[in-house]
Amino acid sequence: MTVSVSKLTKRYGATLALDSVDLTFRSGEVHALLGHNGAGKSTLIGCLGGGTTPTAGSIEIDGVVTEGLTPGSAIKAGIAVIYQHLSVMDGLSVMDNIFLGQELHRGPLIDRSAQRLRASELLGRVKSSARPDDLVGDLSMGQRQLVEIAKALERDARLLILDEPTASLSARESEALGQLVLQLKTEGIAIVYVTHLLEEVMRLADQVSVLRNGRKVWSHTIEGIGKSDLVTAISGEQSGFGVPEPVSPDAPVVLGLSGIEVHDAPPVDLKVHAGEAVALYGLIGAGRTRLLETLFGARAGARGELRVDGQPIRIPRDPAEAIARGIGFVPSDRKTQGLFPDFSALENTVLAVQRHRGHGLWRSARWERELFTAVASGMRLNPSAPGLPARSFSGGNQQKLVIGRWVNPASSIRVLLLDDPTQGVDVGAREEIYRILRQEAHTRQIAILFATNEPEEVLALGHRCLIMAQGRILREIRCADSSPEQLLDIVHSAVPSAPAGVR
Amino acid sequence: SCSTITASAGAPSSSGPKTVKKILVDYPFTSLPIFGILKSQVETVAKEKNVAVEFTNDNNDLTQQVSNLTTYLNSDIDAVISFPMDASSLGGLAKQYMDAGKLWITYGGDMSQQSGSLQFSFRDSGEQLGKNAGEWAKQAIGGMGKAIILKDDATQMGQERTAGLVAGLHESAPGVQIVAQEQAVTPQDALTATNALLSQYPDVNIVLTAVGDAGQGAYQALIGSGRPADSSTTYVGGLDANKFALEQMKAGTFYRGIVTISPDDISNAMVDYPVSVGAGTAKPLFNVPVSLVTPDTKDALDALLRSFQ
Amino acid sequence: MSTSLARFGRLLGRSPLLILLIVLVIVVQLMTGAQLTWPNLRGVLLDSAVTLTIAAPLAMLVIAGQIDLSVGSTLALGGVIAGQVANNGHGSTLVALLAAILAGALVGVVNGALSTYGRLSSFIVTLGTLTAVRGAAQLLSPTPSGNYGPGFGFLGVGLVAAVPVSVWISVLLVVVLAAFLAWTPTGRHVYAIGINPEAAYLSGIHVRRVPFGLFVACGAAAGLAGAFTAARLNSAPAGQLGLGFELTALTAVLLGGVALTGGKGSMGGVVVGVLFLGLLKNGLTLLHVTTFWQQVASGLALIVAVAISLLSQRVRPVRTVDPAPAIPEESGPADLSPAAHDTNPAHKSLAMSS
Amino acid sequence: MSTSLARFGRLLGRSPLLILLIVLVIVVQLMTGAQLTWPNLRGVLLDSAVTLTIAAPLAMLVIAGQIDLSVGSTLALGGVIAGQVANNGHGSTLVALLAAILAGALVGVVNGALSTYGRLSSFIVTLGTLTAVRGAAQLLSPTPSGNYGPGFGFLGVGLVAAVPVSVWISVLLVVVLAAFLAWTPTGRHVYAIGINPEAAYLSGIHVRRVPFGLFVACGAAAGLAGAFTAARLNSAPAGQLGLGFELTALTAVLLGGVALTGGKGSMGGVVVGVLFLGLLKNGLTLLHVTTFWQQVASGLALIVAVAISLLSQRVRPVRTVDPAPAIPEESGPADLSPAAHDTNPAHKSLAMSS
Ligand SMILES: Nc1ncnc2c1ncn2[C@@H]1O[C@H](COP(=O)(O)OP(=O)(O)OP(=O)(O)O)[C@@H](O)[C@H]1O
Ligand SMILES: Nc1ncnc2c1ncn2[C@@H]1O[C@H](COP(=O)(O)OP(=O)(O)OP(=O)(O)O)[C@@H](O)[C@H]1O
Ligand SMILES: O[C@@H]1[C@H](O)[C@H](O)CO[C@H]1O
Ligand SMILES: [Mg+2]
Ligand SMILES: [Mg+2]
Repeated sequence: MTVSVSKLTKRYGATLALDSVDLTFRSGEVHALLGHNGAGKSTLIGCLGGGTTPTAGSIEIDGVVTEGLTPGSAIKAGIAVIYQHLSVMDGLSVMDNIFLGQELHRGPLIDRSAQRLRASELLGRVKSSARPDDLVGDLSMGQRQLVEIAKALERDARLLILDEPTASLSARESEALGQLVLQLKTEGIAIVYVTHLLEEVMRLADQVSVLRNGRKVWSHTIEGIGKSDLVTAISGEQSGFGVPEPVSPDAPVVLGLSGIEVHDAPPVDLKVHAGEAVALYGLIGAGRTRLLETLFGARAGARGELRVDGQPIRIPRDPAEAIARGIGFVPSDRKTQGLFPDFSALENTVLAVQRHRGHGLWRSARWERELFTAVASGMRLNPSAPGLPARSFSGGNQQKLVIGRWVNPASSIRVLLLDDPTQGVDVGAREEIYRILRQEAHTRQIAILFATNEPEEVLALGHRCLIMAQGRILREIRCADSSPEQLLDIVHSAVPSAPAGVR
Repeated sequence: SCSTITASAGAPSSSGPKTVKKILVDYPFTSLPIFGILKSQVETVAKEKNVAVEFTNDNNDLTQQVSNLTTYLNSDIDAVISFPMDASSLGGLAKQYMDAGKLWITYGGDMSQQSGSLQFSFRDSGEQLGKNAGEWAKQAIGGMGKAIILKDDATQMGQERTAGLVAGLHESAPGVQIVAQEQAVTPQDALTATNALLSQYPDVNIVLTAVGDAGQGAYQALIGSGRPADSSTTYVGGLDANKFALEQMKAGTFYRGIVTISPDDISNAMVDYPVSVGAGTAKPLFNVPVSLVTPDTKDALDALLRSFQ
Repeated sequence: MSTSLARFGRLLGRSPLLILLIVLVIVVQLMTGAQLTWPNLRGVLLDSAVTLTIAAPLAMLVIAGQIDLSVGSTLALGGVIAGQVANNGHGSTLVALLAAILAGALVGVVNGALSTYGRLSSFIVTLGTLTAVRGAAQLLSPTPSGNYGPGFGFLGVGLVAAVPVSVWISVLLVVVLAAFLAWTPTGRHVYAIGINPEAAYLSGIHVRRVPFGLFVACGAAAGLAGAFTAARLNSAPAGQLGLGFELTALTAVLLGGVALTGGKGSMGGVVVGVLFLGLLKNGLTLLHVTTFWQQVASGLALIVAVAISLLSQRVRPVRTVDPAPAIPEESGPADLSPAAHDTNPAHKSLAMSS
Repeated sequence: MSTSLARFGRLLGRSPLLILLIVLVIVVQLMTGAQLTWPNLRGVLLDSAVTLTIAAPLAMLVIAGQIDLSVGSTLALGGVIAGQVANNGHGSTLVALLAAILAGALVGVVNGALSTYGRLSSFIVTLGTLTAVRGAAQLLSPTPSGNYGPGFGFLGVGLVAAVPVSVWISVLLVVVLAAFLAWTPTGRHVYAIGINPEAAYLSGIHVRRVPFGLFVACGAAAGLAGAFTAARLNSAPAGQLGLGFELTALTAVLLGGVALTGGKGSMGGVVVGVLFLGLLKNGLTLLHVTTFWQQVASGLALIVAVAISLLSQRVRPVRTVDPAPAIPEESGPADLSPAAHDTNPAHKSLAMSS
């Protein structure tokens, strides 16, 4: 089928999220939709899914102009959307989720046996290890993503839209998803694929379109296109991620772990020097999140020796204690663990350091404003509006706010832990975030320990890279001597992979 | 610059006779069936004697009673008849009303400062009923038997009534054993409580309730437990009349005793008394006739039934 | 036999409140010898039938993320209207019943329209109708009707196979609703809407129509309960029927394991919750606990009951899809955060998570 | 001058309830000529002082995502204890006041400990203490104390600069709390915890200690309010003081624009909410609306009030501290979904979002 939008426009108050966009999506084609944070990708998708009502413009399905699309009618028309923020429901079973709103029933009653059969069929088709009666809440991000796709297939989608589907997936899971997308394409489904990962674009896309500030600025078939072209098209100027400053050989150890045991996982030893950034790179369930959370006091029940600036400290009992010891943490799930959506941008940034302000228990508007301005300009926050509720910022800029909570002039942290620091962040914002983190490490001589699933990120930020699997550090790599390809190889190589299931 | 709230300007109550054109009736238990009856009757009486009346909406809530009376303090009413949910809580207001040159008439109580009082002792009403039940026990079941008291501990009024019930019963029929006292004010509570207690004391003879509407629940519970409506060994009695109770009594069931004021009397009194107090022709205390109604007091029973239609 | 025993065992494992309930009954029975007598139980069941008739649909509403605080007043309205119809000669019992249900449903329509299509907080809306409807009921009958004929009275005290009709009806109602929740598409949508209304909406579910229907159902049920009560009391005092009943029903629902944040709960739990409240009150009476101590005791009992249910929830490990190390929720980051025992970020409203 | 006028204009723009309040007062005043007389206002203020004393800390608790339904009973306990101390010769007014506050704080400690550290639903916990504490108060004084003598009485009826002391104290309380919420880090943490407890926890905020403190504050304030009431009534009937007050206070809080899902609300709004309730009741009385119609009217007024506030919210742009483009509150998918005016999935509990 063919779906095309013409002159599509969506206005949110002063923001033009979409500015008369023309695009066409054809069956048997993977159409990559790129653009910086806030470019309008999700908004466009929202319109196609019927959840967002366009301010102007029209949507044509197989040549027929459809007015007032609603989620219901979109589904009936064969459009299935996998939204940026998953819409599977933790409390319900995989089966209930797949058939939600489209239940198979005999008479008034749900036909569970029929559903169970169909569900396992679909799960097989998307190569999911989940079972129909499992609770979605118990599945890993990757598995949930697959359930979403199974749900889409059940509605025999002819246009499948995925909004940053791999943002929260491990490399292995992303790889599998990519395979699935290609397979579905061959089955004649039209696919719209939103991502910030150029790797994926090169691997999957047939057609590439780029949005910038709500306008379509560039559209091209993949033939003869290179990453650099994409970067240029997206950010408007040529740019690369760059690499970190070398660490001075005599830099003291700032963060030291020896024999840190997290639950059943084997003991972990590692050192991070002043001004150094160390990457934790691995497979799903490698134990990176658990390790970081443990160091930050957010996960109970760990033993071992921990040193900050040479001082032995007990493993923090809670984040407050960790922060008092100079440890900061940027969690992997911005939406549920990082952001205060109803708080202004300013409050989101100053929250953790308000107390550090010297005099008295009172806040100072001036002090906070200056702090915010410093962060906003340092990170090129867009828009740089202190009073704007965080929820109104795009993903990338929200992430800047969360990082700014630790990386700011008033912060006194010595160790910065980050879990998936640029999840769902566009190339432009990424470049800025990497720059600011590198600069922070270098000038303030702090230690950075971060978990990631992206080779580019490892190299752009890290001096050293630790490969983890099942809670164990398998090997160490000097980033300077490494390449994205090598790192990808490691993922694909026969490292014993943890069960994909649990979360 | 410190002081305390004193009444807004107005003639002191002492100053001579005062014609009462507008009366405020402050009857706090707005959820009781009796309220609806008093309201409509007082309104009719008042119309006849062309006096204006108003009713507060206290919603069974002491705080609202106080704030409503405070609001009316500055209105054009000449007299208030107030039924204090908690007597001492209204003392200050009574004074303020009188300082404001208005008449304060206490309903069902006495206050240190008041222009007059529509009096009936809650304890006495309780005792009357208790006694009657005792008398009945003596001749119907040989002065021996089991009794349940459905009490009301939540209000002062209820506590006094309960005390009266118990005392009266003991005095007139020491042989009757009070097997349980349980809090129950609404018919539903009474039904639930009586039903439970009946399973422990299936042979209970007497149920006395501090609030009439509870008697109705007790009656229904006994019927529900299979007690024949005309059982000669059963006595249910309650304070305050109530259409349901009167009809059962009329029908010759074991609903045998009611101690209550007659709505007719009280309605008339609520209009006449303030007027005559204003005219200076009334006694400071008006004893509201609280009467015992039984199947034998046929006329009283019929009269009451009429006023409850 | 042994299997059914095993099933019962599993049931107990899942519902600690049921265990507490059984313990309660055993203790009271041993101390008084009265609780398990049929006349007493029948009384408790009669009361519980009314509570259940309201608690069951209310539970659905709460699962869908809504609430109805007006049920007590709606009960009064239903009772008053049923009573008046029953008193007017023409009013057959059935007509009276239908009138009560209809009146209740109308209140439900108002609550529902404002809370779903009107997008107002159902908490405030129904706080408003709680007051307004009570006033309306009292306006309708300033003095109570009563002494209905045997026909209507049968609703209250009539027995079918030794069990009161109202009990039969409420049980029937619960069974139907349970089946609806578990076995019909719309039933599943109730949960989906409660868990994540926006996602539900994006899945094409009628996120307004369904809750609206539940409001109507809840109102209608309250009306029905009103008819029961009037019939049983053989009178309908507008000011007193179901006074403060909203808290009783809500307490039963929450005790039954329904979360005020929505998306969680079952009819079975609600039944246990209702019985627990009924038998607790009954027990305290049978034990002759004095008025004020009764209040203290029932207040504490309520807290103990939820504490126990919650405790058991905590020690149950999170289900894992495969034999990977099942980490009890205890050790998740959430554990130390207040979001604890609750993986769904949506369910964050502490105040409301039961 | 003109600037202060302009500021007032903006204020109105932000609080439609305030407009409604002003309209209400003007109408009542024109029709009765009585509402704006000082003695009448003083009466309203005396009532409002008590409501406010409880509503203010309660609002903070709700902003933090918790709730306290026991305030009415705690008020009774505070009143009873203050009364008893005041009656014992030795009890100076100050001692009585402190005793009441302490008693209330103790209830708060129980509520808080169970709801935060114990991780029980504060809704149920305080539903429990609502009953238990009332019982305790009545046990403490089955018959009311009274006739306290001028010292203690001054608390109730004493005037300072022609304004009752209790009013002064409650105003002071509100000012302090408002400053606390807006201008101290801990104050902001209250919001943060309400918006996203897990994120708050991961930002090093004491997600248990802070709400715990609020519970204690709420209890203490209820105790204080109890002392006020007892002093004003010159009596402390345990069974009647503050009966059902939890709903009054909560209504004021919600009217004031505090969301039951937490994270949203301000002291200013709460003050308006309290005054609206007080002046509405007072107005209905002055207008001689008859008993039952008053209930109907006030119920409907409540609904209208929120409807209006919400309506305006839908059209009003989010205030931005600087001249950056103001993005109107939510549209997009949610604007068709019931989650409307609220993009945060955490805030999904429709029932609870006011
Ligand atoms: N509900 C909303 N209300 C107000 N503004 C919004 C809303 N949704 C999106 N916007 C604004 O519209 C613009 C486009 O947002 P959109 O989410 O489509 O960007 P995106 O390309 O998906 O970004 P990302 O890559 O970070 O997901 C942004 O400026 C965003 O702030
Ligand atoms: N709440 C939980 N319940 C059960 N198992 C869990 C839980 N959280 C983590 N695990 C398991 O603990 C191990 C470590 O998980 P963790 O998330 O730390 O790995 P990770 O390297 O961060 O993987 P990811 O790529 O998902 O971030 C994995 O086996 C994971 O399945
Ligand atoms: O009739 C009234 C009311 O019933 C009140 O409950 C007690 O006093 C009686 O005189
Ligand atoms: Mg997006
Ligand atoms: Mg991780």
